[in-house]
Amino acid sequence: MATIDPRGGTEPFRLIAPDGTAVGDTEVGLEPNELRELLRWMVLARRLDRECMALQRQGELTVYPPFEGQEAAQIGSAFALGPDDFVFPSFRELAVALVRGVDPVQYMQYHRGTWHGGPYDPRATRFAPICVPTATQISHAVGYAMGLRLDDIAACAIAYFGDGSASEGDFHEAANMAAVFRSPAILFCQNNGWAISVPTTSQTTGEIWKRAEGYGFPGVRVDGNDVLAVYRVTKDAVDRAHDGDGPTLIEGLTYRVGPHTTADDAGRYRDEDEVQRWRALDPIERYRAWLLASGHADDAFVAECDTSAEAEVTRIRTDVIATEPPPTEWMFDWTYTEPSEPFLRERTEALGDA
Amino acid sequence: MATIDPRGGTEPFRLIAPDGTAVGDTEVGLEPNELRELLRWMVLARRLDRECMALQRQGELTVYPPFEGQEAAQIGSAFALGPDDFVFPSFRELAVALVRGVDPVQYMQYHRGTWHGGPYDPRATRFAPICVPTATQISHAVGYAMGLRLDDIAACAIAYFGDGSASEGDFHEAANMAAVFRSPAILFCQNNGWAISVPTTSQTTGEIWKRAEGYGFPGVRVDGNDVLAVYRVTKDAVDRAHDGDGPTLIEGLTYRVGPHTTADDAGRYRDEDEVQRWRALDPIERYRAWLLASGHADDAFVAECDTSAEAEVTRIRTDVIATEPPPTEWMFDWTYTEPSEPFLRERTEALGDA
Amino acid sequence: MPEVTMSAALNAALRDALTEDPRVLVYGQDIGRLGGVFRVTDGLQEAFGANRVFDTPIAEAGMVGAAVGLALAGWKAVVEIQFDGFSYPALDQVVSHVAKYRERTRGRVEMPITIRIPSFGGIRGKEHHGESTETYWVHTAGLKVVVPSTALDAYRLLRLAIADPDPVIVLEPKARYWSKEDGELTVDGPGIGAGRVLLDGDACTVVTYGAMVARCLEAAELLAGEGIAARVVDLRSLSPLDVPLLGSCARETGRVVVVHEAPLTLGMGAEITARVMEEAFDHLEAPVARVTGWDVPYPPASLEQHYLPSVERIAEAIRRTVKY
Amino acid sequence: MPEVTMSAALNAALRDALTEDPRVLVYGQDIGRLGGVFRVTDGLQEAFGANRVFDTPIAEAGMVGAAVGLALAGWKAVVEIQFDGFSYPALDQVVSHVAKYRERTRGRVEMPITIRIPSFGGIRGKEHHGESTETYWVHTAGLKVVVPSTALDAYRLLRLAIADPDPVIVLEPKARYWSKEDGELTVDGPGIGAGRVLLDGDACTVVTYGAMVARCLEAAELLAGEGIAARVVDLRSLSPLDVPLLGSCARETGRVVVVHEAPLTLGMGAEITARVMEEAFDHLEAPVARVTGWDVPYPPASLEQHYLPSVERIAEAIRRTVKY
Ligand SMILES: Cc1ncc(C[n+]2csc(CCOP(=O)(O)OP(=O)(O)O)c2C)c(N)n1
Ligand SMILES: Cc1ncc(C[n+]2csc(CCOP(=O)(O)OP(=O)(O)O)c2C)c(N)n1
Ligand SMILES: [Mg+2]
Ligand SMILES: [Mg+2]
Repeated sequence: MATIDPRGGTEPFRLIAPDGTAVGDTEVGLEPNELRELLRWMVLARRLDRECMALQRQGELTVYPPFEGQEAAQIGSAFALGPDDFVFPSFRELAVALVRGVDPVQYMQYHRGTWHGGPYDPRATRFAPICVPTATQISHAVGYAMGLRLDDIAACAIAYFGDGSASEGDFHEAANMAAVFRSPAILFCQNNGWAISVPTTSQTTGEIWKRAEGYGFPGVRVDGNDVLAVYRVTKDAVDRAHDGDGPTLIEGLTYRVGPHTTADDAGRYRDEDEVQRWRALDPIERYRAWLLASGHADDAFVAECDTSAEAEVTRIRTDVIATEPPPTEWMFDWTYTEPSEPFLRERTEALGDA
Repeated sequence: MATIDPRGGTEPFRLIAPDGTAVGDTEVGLEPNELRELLRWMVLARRLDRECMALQRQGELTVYPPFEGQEAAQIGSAFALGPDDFVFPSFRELAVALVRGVDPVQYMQYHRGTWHGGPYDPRATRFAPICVPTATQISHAVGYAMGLRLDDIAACAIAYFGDGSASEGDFHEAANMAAVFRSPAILFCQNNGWAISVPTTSQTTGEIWKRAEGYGFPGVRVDGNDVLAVYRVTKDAVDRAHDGDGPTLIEGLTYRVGPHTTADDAGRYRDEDEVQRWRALDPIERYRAWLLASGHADDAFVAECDTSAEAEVTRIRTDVIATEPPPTEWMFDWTYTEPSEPFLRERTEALGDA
Repeated sequence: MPEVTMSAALNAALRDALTEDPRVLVYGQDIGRLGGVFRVTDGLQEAFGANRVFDTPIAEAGMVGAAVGLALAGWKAVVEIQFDGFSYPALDQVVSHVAKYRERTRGRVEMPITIRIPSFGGIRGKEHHGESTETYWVHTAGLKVVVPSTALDAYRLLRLAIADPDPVIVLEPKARYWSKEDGELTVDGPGIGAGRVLLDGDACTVVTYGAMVARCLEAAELLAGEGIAARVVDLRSLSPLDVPLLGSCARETGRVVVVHEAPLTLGMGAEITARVMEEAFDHLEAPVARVTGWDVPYPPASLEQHYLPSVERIAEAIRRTVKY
Repeated sequence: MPEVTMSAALNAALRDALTEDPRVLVYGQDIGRLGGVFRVTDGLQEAFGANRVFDTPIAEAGMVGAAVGLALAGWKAVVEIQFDGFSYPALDQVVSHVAKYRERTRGRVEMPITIRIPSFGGIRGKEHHGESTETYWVHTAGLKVVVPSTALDAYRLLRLAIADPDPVIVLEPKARYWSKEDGELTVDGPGIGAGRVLLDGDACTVVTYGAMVARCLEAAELLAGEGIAARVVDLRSLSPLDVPLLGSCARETGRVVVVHEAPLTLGMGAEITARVMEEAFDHLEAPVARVTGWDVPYPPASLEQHYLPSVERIAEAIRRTVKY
């Protein structure tokens, strides 16, 4: 079967074709209820993503980076993680955060401008703060994985980053260190075709998954819009990591259907037909079709996914809107554990002034 | 034939075996006189390298990083360059500098502590200043190559760096940019087994030449102690670059027989037998044996190489020792093209004080 | 006289530089088809082609390193770093090479490189999108650093930066990109290093730059109503500093207030205070006051108004200084 | 009392920290088998094993980034950057993450990271081996920066740095690695942020740190012979600064000279001058004098004696300031 990825290149690992028919062994070790969960998460994620776009238009968020089209890449990989595995996201992994149990209202403080990207407890949810400087979170994941290995804990760290971020030196240093220290780290690249206005073809002339061999560990390219395939390759990488077999680089081919952020105008740099080609590869419709055909779910469940997502998102929306701006003193309360006298003088001056 | 590289891995491209017998097509397009030149350069380079070690012990140089053992990698690659090709060295490429016609006395000012690494005219010799921050010179080479392409000049830029330097993010960013802009750039990695005290095996678990595929351009591993093989692969890369076919990554397997620098004590971290194993792979003896056997040179020529090297090095030694410390004002004369009033005040104060 | 925004003025400066000097290149992230996230490069790729105006991979160190090689090949790169907070990965190439290359080669190789950095806060930006990086560059010998506060100055300073044989960092105040000014865009005027008195006054000199210039003028107006005549100086160039101007203003007014967004400690206010003391110690009637950002990471949008010097904070510092 | 070199004292500090706290890790380039290019980590890998003391690939950004992840996993990384000039590639990770992480997470995630940087000049080093990087770190909110000038202080400050829940940059004066001091190595004493008066005097206060401390003491001795009693203050901590001590010394002596190797512009001298003015304006009888490196790239070995503040330059500045 010729590649369905308009970008061409090596055919990615795939279990479910765009039309929902199985093209590989869909027995990935998930129970029917878990298979249904995957759909429920994707539906919730998309519903929430769209709500965030609306919230931004309504002035409730400062800027928002939508992930529509990438639900399978995020949900499939996050679902493959164990409770002790630690996620190091970039700034577009809200769907992963949901699966990890991060409170979306806390998470949204970043996009609301009421705090930076980590007001939730990163250790409790095993989800690091939102990371904006591209690729810098990858070495954090590798360091965490080095720590797990030193503690002899059978867990891993997974770093999410984009196709553009993979051009940064930080990607290289982290990948090479992960290999040298045989760290239980997974480097998950969501290749969504674009880095703001720059297409992946202008970002690199190679295939990102192939870089792994140069570092001496496995790389795999997967259809990022096939949630089952993403789950499967990520689960394999997690098992390798837990077994002490070191890092894996995963390139998930997917697409950013929306703008880079609400501040972006994608019309300036890409044609609508490209977007349409990808809408035809929609991860949710594809999986829903397979799930129904496979008999693991019925129309009632599908309908219930939508209604429960609606309810959940309405609650989140209300709570986000209710989030108050932080008190001024918070600007000073966490810079240092034990603030110095000169620092406290600034605090006093500022609060007097505020 | 099993690899002769104690480090193992992929067998490198080789034309002449350690014992001097041809194991490949030695017709690399060089005339007999050019074939003899290769030996002359290597002999001169080693003689000068050893003289520099002596000069440092005698207090005439501050620190010196010897390249003994790497003569073939440096001479073979430099000899393959055209007059318009530009070299971006690290700090160990004195042999390349010789071939490029850089005045060794000027070059040595860096090691004498009388100036930084670029008092010669980099443009005239097409040899950039000595570069110390590891891997930072690679993007300079890529930028220069981008410029050549914009000017539509059939020339290329070659960056020299070590196995350890290849771990820096700068290597990755430069290599990827070279590919994206299809720049006539050659990335020449002298894998000499060590980065100060860290063996290549602790620096990376992959093979450096294999990284090229991830970027989408050719990579080749060559026996860095086989001057003819190095010439051949570099010449091919130069031709590709001149023909507009983009970058090449070359990994030359060689060995740093001496310490990292005169300030280093290699005995603290490596066994003498490893050094001996490599001495048996000596690039000069190997090539001399082949050259004599091939009839392209006779004992008289071999003897003449030694005597002419002796004479040349004696001259260099005298001139290096004669190099005076620079006048104090030089500290201020090139920071800015048009110095500001506050800057000139500092200059006056300093010269008054000096 | 046409009215022009700072963003449009910068766009015109790039356009004119590209037109007048065939060796000028403009590159960065999203500066081609998109025209830059602030539209400063809007239409340039269309006008000059993808050879001279192009997007690069996301690799700040590589982008600046390439500029060094391009300089050796006789090209003048104008590099855009997308935001202040993303200039740090390029700092090594700037400090270790761009700033040192001319010295290293005893003047044989110049570095006519311009690095544009949309800078500072005040736009309710996300983390890493509101940083004041000037101290890192100003402390680095071998660089020049300019900060326009108006559209016409933005045009002139960027043209001067691109024409300069030495590397120049151009910090563009994002918060002022859409501010308008009347007048002809021209490169005529004083060179890099000259500040200017925007508002005369003898009670106190307020030294500032970038987006804070407008706030200082507001504060001065406010105080004029109270009978306090503040003199407002726009530095325009942070390196070199207009030390003679700082000296004369300090001697004439005897009182100085420095205002900037960067954190207090080792912000420009420290250097300006030291220069003022060196130039005018015997004339000083009050300690130089520093009204700056606090020594904390740049805060989230909801708090930035408490971080940035407000008109009231500036006015109060002037009052205190004048009363001292 | 045993005599110990600063290098040995630092080695002991690492050894004791590794012994007392099983979560401490020491890593960097060539710090394992080689024991570091200055032997500061000599024997540590042998003693504590390659799991806790190890070499990394040459990747400064990755090394510091890994320390962030290790902190999340409950480890305390002590990272060695081989030389000052090679700390720049790590600056992005330090500024964007190490310094901001605690704030970003509202105190939930601390960064007990120590970054050791053999620093400053005076050893006839090559280009990039004699840099004073303190300004870059001191201006960055969220970091602490210490600079020992003696062996005993080196031990104490490094122990305090490793024990500190916040990130600390330790700038080790290479030129003093082999200087000896008598006394017991102990962590007892004031915490990070406290400077000290090394030599009392009422004519003038000389504020300095690192390798310049010894030169300032020499200059003070010289001047004692001329009847000028200079007070010498070793800052020890550049962030936080001992502002109360600076204030009291300035008020008591009325005259201040600051000495450091870093270039003049926005070197520590600028901040110290500003603090002194804020704390003691009415007591100042002379402008604060700055005796520093020049605003040029660090020069080659043959010229460094003309770059570094000499005893004579320091003495002359004190004379001028006292005479003022
Ligand atoms: C070091 C750095 N440089 C530039 C940016 C600005 N920036 C934010 S997102 C982005 C594009 C990232 O593209 P990609 O990695 O593919 O992730 P995606 O946005 O597609 O999810 C850029 C350039 C940044 N955040 N960090
Ligand atoms: C950015 C940076 N970090 C550290 C150093 C210190 N250093 C100098 S040479 C060297 C080892 C380089 O090894 P390699 O790249 O293999 O080159 P070789 O010395 O073997 O020729 C190191 C770590 C440096 N020069 N630059
Ligand atoms: Mg992308
Ligand atoms: Mg090496």
